[in-house]
Amino acid sequence: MQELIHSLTVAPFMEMGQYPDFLIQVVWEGFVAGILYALIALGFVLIYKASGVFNFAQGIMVVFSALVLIGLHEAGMPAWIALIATIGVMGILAMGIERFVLRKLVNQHDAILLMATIGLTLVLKGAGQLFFGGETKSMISDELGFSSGAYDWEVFDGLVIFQHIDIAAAVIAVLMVIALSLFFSKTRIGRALRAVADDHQAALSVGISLNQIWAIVWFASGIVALVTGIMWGARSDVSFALEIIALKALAVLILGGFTSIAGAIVGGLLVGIGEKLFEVYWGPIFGGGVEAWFAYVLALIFLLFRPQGLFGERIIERV
Amino acid sequence: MTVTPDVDNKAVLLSLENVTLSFGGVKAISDISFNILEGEIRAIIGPNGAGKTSMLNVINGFYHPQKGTITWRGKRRRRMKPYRAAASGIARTFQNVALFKGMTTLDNIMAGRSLKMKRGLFWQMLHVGPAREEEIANRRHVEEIIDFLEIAHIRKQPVGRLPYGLQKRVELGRAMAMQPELLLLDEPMAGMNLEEKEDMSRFILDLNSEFGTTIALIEHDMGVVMDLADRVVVLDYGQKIADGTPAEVQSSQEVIDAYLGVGH
Amino acid sequence: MFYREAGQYKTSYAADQALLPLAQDRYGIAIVLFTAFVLIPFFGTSFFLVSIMIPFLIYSLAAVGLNILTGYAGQLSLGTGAFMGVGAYACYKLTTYFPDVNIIVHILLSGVFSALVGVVFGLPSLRIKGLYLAITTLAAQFFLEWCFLRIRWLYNYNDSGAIEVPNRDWFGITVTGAEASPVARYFLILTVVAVMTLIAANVLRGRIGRGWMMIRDMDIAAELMGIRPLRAKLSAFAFSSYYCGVAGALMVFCWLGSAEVESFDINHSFLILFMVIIGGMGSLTGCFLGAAFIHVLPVVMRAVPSMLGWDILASTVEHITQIVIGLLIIFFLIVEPHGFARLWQVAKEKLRTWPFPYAT
Amino acid sequence: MQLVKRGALLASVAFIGSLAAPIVQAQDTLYMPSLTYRTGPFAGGGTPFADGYADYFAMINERDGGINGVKIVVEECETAYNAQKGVECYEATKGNGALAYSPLSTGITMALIPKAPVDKIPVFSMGYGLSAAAIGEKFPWTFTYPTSYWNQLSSILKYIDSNGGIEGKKIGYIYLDVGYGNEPIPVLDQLAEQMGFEVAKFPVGVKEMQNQSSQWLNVRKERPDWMIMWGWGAMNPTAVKEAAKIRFPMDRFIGNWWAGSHSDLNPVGEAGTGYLAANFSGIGTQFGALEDVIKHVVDKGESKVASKDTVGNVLYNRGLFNAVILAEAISVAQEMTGKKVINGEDMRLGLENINLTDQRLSELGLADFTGPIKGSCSDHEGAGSIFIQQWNGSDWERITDLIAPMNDVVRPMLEEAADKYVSDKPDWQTQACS
Repeated sequence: MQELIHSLTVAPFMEMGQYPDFLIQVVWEGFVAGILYALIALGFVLIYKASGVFNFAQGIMVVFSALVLIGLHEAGMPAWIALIATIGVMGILAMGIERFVLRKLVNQHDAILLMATIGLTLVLKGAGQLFFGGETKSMISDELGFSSGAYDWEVFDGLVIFQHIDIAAAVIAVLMVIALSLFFSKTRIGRALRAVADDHQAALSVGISLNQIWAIVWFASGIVALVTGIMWGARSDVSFALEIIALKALAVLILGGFTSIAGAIVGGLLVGIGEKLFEVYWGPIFGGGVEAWFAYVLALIFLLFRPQGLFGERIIERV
Repeated sequence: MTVTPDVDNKAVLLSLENVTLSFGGVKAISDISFNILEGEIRAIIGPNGAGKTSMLNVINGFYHPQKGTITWRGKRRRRMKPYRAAASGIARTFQNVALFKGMTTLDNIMAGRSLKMKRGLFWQMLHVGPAREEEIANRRHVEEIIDFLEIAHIRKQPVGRLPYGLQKRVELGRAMAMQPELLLLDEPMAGMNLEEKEDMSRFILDLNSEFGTTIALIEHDMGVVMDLADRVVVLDYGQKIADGTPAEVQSSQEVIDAYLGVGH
Repeated sequence: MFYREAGQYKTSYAADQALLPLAQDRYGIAIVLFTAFVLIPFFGTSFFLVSIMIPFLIYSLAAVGLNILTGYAGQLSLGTGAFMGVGAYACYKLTTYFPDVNIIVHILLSGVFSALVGVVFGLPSLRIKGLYLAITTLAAQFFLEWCFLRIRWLYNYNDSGAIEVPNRDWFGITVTGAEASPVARYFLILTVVAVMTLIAANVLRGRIGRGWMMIRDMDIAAELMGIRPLRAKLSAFAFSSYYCGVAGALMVFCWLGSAEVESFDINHSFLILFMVIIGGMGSLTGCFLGAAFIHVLPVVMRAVPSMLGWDILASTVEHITQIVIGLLIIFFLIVEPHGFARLWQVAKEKLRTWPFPYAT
Repeated sequence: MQLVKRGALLASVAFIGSLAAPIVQAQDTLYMPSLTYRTGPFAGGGTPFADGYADYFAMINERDGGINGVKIVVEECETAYNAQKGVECYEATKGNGALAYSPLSTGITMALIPKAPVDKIPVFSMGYGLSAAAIGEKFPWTFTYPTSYWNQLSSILKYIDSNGGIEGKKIGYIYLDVGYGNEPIPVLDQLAEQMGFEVAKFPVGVKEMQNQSSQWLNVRKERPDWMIMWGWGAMNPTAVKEAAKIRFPMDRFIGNWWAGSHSDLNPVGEAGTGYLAANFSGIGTQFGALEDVIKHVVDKGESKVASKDTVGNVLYNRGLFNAVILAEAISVAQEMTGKKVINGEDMRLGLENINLTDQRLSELGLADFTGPIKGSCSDHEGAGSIFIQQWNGSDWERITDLIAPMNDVVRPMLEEAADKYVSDKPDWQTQACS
């Protein structure tokens, strides 16, 4: 028993201190994974904020957009043209979803909107496999100009390896977040979006079409999905197995709150770094594989103490 | 103005002393004392945001005041959950109708009987014997309420589809089904036309006189309040500015100021 | 006209409160039961029984379980697959420890274990609502999946990690395991499902069920009517998980014959949720309609091309099936968000007023 | 609404039709169901396998007019690697006179093993499924030629031993955390004791197949000398990439035979150069049988392969090899029973008495394709050998001769496992072998 307590409470920290280079590596890996979780969560938040739809299809949109990109490239398009064409496809998809799904489901119950996006997941999954096949594909990262090398950093008598692609992921994620916040604060549509998030009626009264806004947020999260797909694909290929990883973004959402962009980012990093640390230092005690549930259980425990999320405001119930 | 207890030698059912309630620094109710006597109709009035609904929420245990004591039937009440308040005999209706939208009128009023029904899972599963007898006995009671409120024709309709006036009536029925000792009504006549208001007033008076139910109500229509209430308490900005019979309250300068907006 | 209640007078509250107050409904149910208990076992092929009726009934039972929680008590859950798994593994362990006890007892007992687990994972529902709760049930799903794999005791330290079903008798007829005939398994499942559905209907129309619906429709008002949220929500979780657990035990013992973790994965949770939503939240009939639609449609779609003699790759059919189901789900949500149950109700109302289409 | 009703009507008509007219096979054919998984997360491996399987039978029909004059009918049923769908496929096809099932997924295999003796249709799980099924006395209806997971592992360990010794070394075992990956662990532990090496295990959850950085961080922490992988599908390329990231030497990283196909390493490309994998079926198209397949099937456009390049790749050839063994069993059964059209029971006999000698393999156009396989009443596995192949950055190359398993150690363990499987099933059907 004492041994168990020791191995749970003392040993992991001793190990961290013993090999600090390794600890840095673990945190870095967690950081990169966390960024990708955060990006997926960001896609959820955009849509939830603007339309109150909990978009379960965000995960499959990541896979789908990456597959479209690879597929178009395989069909002979140069990488950059394929990228632009993929953005176009995501735009058409967004408009289609708004026109044929969302517009017809206005004011429905949460669960029904959620189900509709799960239905959408099935459609995209089927279509993705039908057009592009089910096998694992490698991302066209070289063609898009990402280098596959790594920086070595010798520190604490050890070695920390930073993959170029991971650094690129971090930089692109930061740029993406900056671009989105500029979009929200500086453009007319962006301000309208925030207005919608606060009050649908108010937004309507200043003459903004709700339908337009929905199409735009779906498009925006389509682009976020594409970026996520490219980065994750470059790290570890594109296959439908990615979709289930995307579910972790749901745990991220709990930590960060459904409507907070900052929450999505902080939550993503928390989950990413937390699960790597837990898996590497504590996982072996439980026989490993704890990563599969760590994020959700963390979210669950967190919820019990702070149901409104990290950055959400406390909700006072009214009668 | 001090509380004048026991005007007609009636027992005090509920009394609040120096109750203060705030949300993160904002005071919704500050240092309010008043009581409700058994068998009376007590009105709580005041402009919007005066803290009337918060007052009801305190009484039925939904909010917990930071300061002050609440005494129910002579016993000091501790921090209490709403379902305990319900069990001790407090029922209420809501400002914005809070009916169970997915259920029929009958089921909504049956829902008011929840506390009167006790049969356990086993009998429920079989739906024979005691569980069924209990169901039927309570149904009989509910049918009496339905007759009283004259809503027999909508018995099996889902309440979501009913017009607003009828929904209010069903909500009253649901609260009645609890056979409460104290019934809290939050704006029972809001949004009603004259005819509906008359009906509702009649129900409230009958309920009070026939079943002896003590009633505390919030209402904006001063005419209705003056006709119905035995005593009136007036709140403004979370503070009590008057308490007494309708006539007394009507002549209070502070009340007139509050309603006319002097000094605002 | 055809579906008329006029002339059917109720002279007591008991009669008015019966499950099926209308004669037409009683005849309808009688026909359905006759078909299920007599016609299908008599005329159905083995494929029809094993690949269509048995899964359909098991999924219906799980859908009833989820519907109690989601449709009646208003708590959205994505952990159904795992709760089914708890039932299946519990049943497996029970048969190992008490091999002589009748298998039916084990199957019914196994639900108790998933009810307990359901209560534990239902605890957050006291503080968390709606979609947030749905995500915490994902924690249940993934954590339990991990347990099914990592706790080797659950599958008797089997190297393959799978649980296998022994042959077991009931009154001398083998009802589980590979040797059980489809008809025997079908009868067992049908009986369990029919009885448990009746019990669910009884509970739902009584005090307890009303309490759940009160919490669902307006939790604050419910609490002010004396419903204790803790008790109501947890009892809904327990009751619902019991049904899911029994469905899981039946799935492994009377349908698949063996199972490993993947049989209880998240996709099952979604599948059952689809059935509930398409069928109609808050409707027991809907559970059966939804299960029939979601389970049978792909089976039919797979059979169509080969019947028509089209040479299409099985995978293409599969992908198209997926797309079609996805589209149909969206389509139905748009056309009738309250599911088949509401369509059925509307149809009944139409029949009642026929031939006057505009009377309400 | 009208549309819904009409759709429902159509569907129900089609459905009733499907019940009324089950596909009836003509009496003079051999019916061979093919449980495929061309969809789902493992489709990348399932597709070439299913193609190879179908194409070999198509070639036999085309070139020889069937086996001893009887045509083979192959019917595919899509399982998506999912146990439920697998059972459904089984129920849908078994009534058509199915001769044998190759379920491919461990989950489906486990579900079918107890059904085999009841329906009298053998299960042929080629080198996968339940290792203990190698014991013919306990599993009369199940076959795992040419070898089992357990024996394969012992061959891999022998390879390591012959490349610098294994004693005192640390072997990392990274595996897909499902039944499939967990299965060889008892043997690994036992052989670790016997051969004197240390084991470190790294499970990869099904959901984490593409998110393996924690596992590889742990590998970096543990610093094993060799890595063995029991991976599948999307897990494999990700693992090789992650290994490259932590600079694990590729020629010390060995995949099992489901972790060494073209679809696994093509996405990795150059970065995977030097990666090793076990295999038991030849690579390439330089075999007579494959040339015939190209000539009679692929070139005529009758194959389902997406491109001709797929023919000859690792999993295509494995699917083909699966068909080869079944075809051989059919001809053995025909010979033994004297019947042209056989049933499942005859097929079982054929599988049990299979004897693919080097000479016979040459006759089939498969010289050097694989090692000889001989079955018997008690040996349903054949304890066949494997070879090691290496990825050169763009293709696989065979780099070793056949490596025999350590059957003397593994066989008793298999027997023990088989006893355990049967122990809680009192009425399990066994057979006595002299």
